[in-house]
Amino acid sequence: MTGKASGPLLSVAALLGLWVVAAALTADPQILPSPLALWQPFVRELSTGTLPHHLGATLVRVAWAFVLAMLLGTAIGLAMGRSERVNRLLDPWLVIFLNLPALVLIVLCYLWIGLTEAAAITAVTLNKVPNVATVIREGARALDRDLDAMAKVYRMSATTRFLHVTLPQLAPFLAASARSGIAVIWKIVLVVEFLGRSSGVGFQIHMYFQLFDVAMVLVYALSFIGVMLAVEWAILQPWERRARRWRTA
Amino acid sequence: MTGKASGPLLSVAALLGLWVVAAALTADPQILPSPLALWQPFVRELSTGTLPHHLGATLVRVAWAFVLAMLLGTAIGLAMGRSERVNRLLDPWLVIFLNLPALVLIVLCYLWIGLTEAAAITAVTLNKVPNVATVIREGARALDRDLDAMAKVYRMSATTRFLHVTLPQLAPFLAASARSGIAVIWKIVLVVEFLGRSSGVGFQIHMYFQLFDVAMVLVYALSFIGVMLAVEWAILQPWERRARRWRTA
Amino acid sequence: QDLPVIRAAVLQIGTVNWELTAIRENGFDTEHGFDLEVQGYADNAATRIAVEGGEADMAVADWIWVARQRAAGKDYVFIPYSKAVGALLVPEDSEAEDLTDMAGGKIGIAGGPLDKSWLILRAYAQQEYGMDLKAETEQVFGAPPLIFKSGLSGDYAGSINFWHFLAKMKAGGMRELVSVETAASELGLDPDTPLLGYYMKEDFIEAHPGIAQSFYNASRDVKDMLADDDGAWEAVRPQMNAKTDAQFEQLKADWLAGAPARGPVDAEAAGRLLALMAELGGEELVGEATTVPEGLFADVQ
Amino acid sequence: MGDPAAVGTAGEALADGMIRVDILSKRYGRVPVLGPVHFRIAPGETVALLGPSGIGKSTILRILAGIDTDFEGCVSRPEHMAIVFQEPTLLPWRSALRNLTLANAGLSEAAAREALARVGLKGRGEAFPGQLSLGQQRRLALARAFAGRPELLIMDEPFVSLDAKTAETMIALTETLIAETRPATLFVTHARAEAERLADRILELRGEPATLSPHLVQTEGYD
Amino acid sequence: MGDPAAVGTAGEALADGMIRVDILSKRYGRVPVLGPVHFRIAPGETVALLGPSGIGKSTILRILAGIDTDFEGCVSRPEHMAIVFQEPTLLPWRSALRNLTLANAGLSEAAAREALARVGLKGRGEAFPGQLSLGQQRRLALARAFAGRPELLIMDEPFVSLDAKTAETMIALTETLIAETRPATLFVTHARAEAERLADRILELRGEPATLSPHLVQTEGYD
Ligand SMILES: Nc1ncnc2c1ncn2[C@@H]1O[C@H](COP(=O)(O)OP(=O)(O)OP(=O)(O)O)[C@@H](O)[C@H]1O
Ligand SMILES: Nc1ncnc2c1ncn2[C@@H]1O[C@H](COP(=O)(O)OP(=O)(O)OP(=O)(O)O)[C@@H](O)[C@H]1O
Ligand SMILES: [Mg+2]
Ligand SMILES: [Mg+2]
Repeated sequence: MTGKASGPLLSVAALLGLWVVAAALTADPQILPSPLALWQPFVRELSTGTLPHHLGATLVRVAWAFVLAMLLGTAIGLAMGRSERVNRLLDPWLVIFLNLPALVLIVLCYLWIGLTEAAAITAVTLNKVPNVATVIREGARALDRDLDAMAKVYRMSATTRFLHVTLPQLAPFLAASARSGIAVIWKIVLVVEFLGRSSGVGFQIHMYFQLFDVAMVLVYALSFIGVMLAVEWAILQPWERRARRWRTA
Repeated sequence: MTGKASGPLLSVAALLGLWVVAAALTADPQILPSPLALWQPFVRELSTGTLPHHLGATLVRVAWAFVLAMLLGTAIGLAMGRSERVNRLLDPWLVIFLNLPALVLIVLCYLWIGLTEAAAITAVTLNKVPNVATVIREGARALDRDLDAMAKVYRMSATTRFLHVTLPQLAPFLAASARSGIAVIWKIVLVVEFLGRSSGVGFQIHMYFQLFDVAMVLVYALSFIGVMLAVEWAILQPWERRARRWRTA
Repeated sequence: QDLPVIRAAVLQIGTVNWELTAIRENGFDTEHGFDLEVQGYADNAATRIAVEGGEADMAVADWIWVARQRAAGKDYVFIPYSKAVGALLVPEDSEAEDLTDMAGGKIGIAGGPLDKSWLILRAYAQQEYGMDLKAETEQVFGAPPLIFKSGLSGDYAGSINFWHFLAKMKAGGMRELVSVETAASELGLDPDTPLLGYYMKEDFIEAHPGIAQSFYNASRDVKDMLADDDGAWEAVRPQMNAKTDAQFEQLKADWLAGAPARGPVDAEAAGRLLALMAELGGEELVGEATTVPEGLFADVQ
Repeated sequence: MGDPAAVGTAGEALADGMIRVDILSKRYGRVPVLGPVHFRIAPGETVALLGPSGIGKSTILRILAGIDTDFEGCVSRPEHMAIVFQEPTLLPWRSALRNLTLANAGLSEAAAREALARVGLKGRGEAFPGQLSLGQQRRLALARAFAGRPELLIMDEPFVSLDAKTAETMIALTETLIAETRPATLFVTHARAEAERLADRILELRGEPATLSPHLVQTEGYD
Repeated sequence: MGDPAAVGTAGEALADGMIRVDILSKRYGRVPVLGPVHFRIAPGETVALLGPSGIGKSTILRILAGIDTDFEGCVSRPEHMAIVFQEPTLLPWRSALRNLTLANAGLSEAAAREALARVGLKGRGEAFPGQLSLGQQRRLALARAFAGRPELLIMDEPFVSLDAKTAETMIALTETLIAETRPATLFVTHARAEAERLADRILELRGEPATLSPHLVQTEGYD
């Protein structure tokens, strides 16, 4: 166990080392402060409660948008992947919404719904749904037809079919879109926050960027990344290991 | 053929119809102009050559970043998916780079490399590589071991194995990451352009957005989407149909 | 008694916030019969969406932008705030003496090709030296902080930025080659025309008669207080993000220098500026506002 | 034309419990694989289907099971079926035990373990299909089909990949099942001995497109 | 301990062309599946491997082929092998023809068509594996193994899922191939008749963990 756990820690350490070297070479703390220089501002932001406040706001938005986008995107992707007719109808919409700039969607949502939390989450969700749908559609197209036939003949219920026949086949696609999904969502949340919210990591990052305070930008960015690493190690990877057990057994 | 082709056209028409209705309901051309109101500015931008100039600049950036990100991302994803050791080493890097805000990477690239084309393309590529790698890694993990064994026993060359054993299995994952990839790249290119380039669709969109000129923002956004629809219909979908022929035969 | 509330959407770190905070902290708002609520945003665009979306009653913009919106049908009204404008700065060791020395070099510009300072400088170069500044230099447009940073590192022959970044660049040793104020006077424009101001929707003003004047009074009170009393700046200082005393002094001086004279905007002088802008920036900049739209400037005394 | 086993048809035909297969023709693309194929299976009857490799046996089974609906003709069958495909077709991500209980909704875990033991997989309930030998997977597929007490049992070469002794056990098991629950059974085999032992009747496919070779079609009597 | 067929070992052992299998033990997880299994195959010799389902036959073939290297013992084998897996294991996204030419680098298209014809798949060269019946897929897998003229031929139940006539053709084809190119051959079967007809020698696996049943191990003579 310890041998396995040391891998990630080592590689995080290596990354930190690289950063220290890069910072030393850059020799301009305004452009790239060394990791050590971030500790004090980090502790300060933490103790004043500013960082938890903004991080919390962002996490709530990310969580909402993630759940909504995964549900909607999976449903749409499955429908498109399984039925050529649905696909032909929705495909152009998918391409259009996929390539609609985040800015446009965000501004329209804010103007229609108002500068509210709901508008922010809607904007992010709308931005992300086509991404999820695209990935899941490919997964749905690759579903095994023999297993489908088996499920049909044995009259499995819709739930059983979904949980035990479809879902395990979609697992790699779900994992891929969940992981790259959270990343994209969080990037859009950043934009959403600086365009119309008064809280959140994106708001802080943009503000400190305007002030050209790279250290603070990094403090906020890395706090979120820290949370994501925790989610990855505590939730996603154990789940994936479980879901993948049959492959390696 | 005509019956099949009419599906997408119909659905684009439906989307246009929806837009007309929404515009009529909004009744404020500054918030949501009707599609008709875009025609004149579009023609004007086209004839002065402004739109082709900026669209061209953006497309070049998107193309470069796309090719680089797909190549690098596929290589990294494959390596991580096939070797648990490589995965353990690189996984934290992947999570970190996946969740590093685009803004941070872009600003750092601009500051280090300068406000140049190379910096812009590097920034976009770095933003996108972890996304591709995440998706391809899942694909690599799902590779069929029996086919691998077969390829080994029959001493297939590395190229043959890659082209005829690995690639077809990765195809859904490649299609997913290519499609959602272009979309993400173009969204990041927009940010890159408004932060530090003097040309490109993103530059124009941001400028018109500052002027609150939604019509022009839409003209530029939709021009790019038009190009993407063309790419989708002329290149991606025919290729996909070919690659998927064995499934439906 | 319920006072009318003005919800102001401003850049969290904007210089306008210094004034608004001072208004609230010194109770100038209630004194003049309204309650001020400040919403901080991270980007200018956000403040505009807030007003348009009805989440705020007031934001900050230059009046040319407001004129454009008004001409396009929005009922925005402008209340003057500052006449601070930009300048073109050159690196400390630059040997440039006037704009002609920029020829063949790079100019870093925050705010894009329609930036007003850039346009005025172009007109000035044309009139003064017969020089096409746009054709004879290479322009690098970038986000203000990036222009600030690369300008300081000496990447450009000249830099044009927003005034508070300029103040920091000056504090960092850069030298002012030509100020937009000078250029504007040379072009026959009135340098006292305040470019920057608050804007509100007309129906908001109608719903609360006299609110524009009340707000303007409060704004003037703060300006007078800060001009007279150095000590009052200490309360503002934490917001100013000045890293050094030099930066603090420069920001303070530039802010005070930007305070316009009390009174309404001279519509005629504004008309001349707008005409020049329309000529230089074209429809892209001014939209349908080729002349100052009726009722653009609030009649504040 | 093709009325592929509409529920109405099925209900009607099943008044007498008779399974009717009336295929007029079946093509893949433009290649006709099956010509007219008509037969009946009475409840409790066991029918073997013989024919050379590639003639269309699996195609007929798929049509009967309702998996393939793209043919000309019509088919009536009971609701409650079980099938043994030519390949095991298990859920590789679920344990042997779950493969049984998921496919047979009412099956208790104890009954599933019992079913595993009967096909010689005692104690392997927690194994994933990938951890079983191919012969073990095939036996698991048999157990899955037998566990549900179906009205119609369809089997595609159920006893290959098994050594003589195991095959004998499986055949005996099949006989027991058929004797106990009396499903209508249609199975494909290449071993005539197997067919003669288990089946009441043998159908043989011949020709191109394939039809039932005339001298063996004894179904007219049921019409 | 486990020195799984290092190239050095392989080269050395092959000085005399002899194929040596010396398995000490093989476990899956903690379950031992194979005990000591030692045998030799001389060039040109054909050996059949028999044993009940699930005993470990496929496991031995996989170890011999170098697919499974996670065992204790050592194995030496020639470079140039061909294998027929228990399941067809074709590339579903490549045509039948490409499946032959991709696995056999030197094979011309004409030769591949010829090979298809010999296993009764004439004219089906453009079909994807999914468009073939299982028996046809198995024959394609046989054609793939035969086309390369290997030094070592490994076959896992090559003739199941085929009707008697087709099976006979395939067995005859195998005999021809063995006579022509004289590969060392190891094959698994459940049909003793098949084993006796093709093989020079029969090995039988028994027990748990499985070992070669003593009276049939005639390999000592080769040592
Ligand atoms: N990955 C695995 N994990 C655990 N046990 C396994 C695994 N693979 C195979 N086994 C077990 O090893 C034993 C031997 O398997 P093998 O496939 O070699 O059998 P076999 O002799 O080829 O049987 P058959 O004739 O049914 O194909 C079986 O009992 C099987 O359940
Ligand atoms: N999807 C398809 N497209 C084209 N031809 C097909 C397709 N599926 C099957 N065939 C052809 O139809 C014929 C009948 O196939 P089927 O699987 O029913 O044969 P079978 O009698 O079960 O043979 P086997 O004993 O080998 O399993 C074969 O010649 C096969 O090549
Ligand atoms: Mg068949
Ligand atoms: Mg086996």
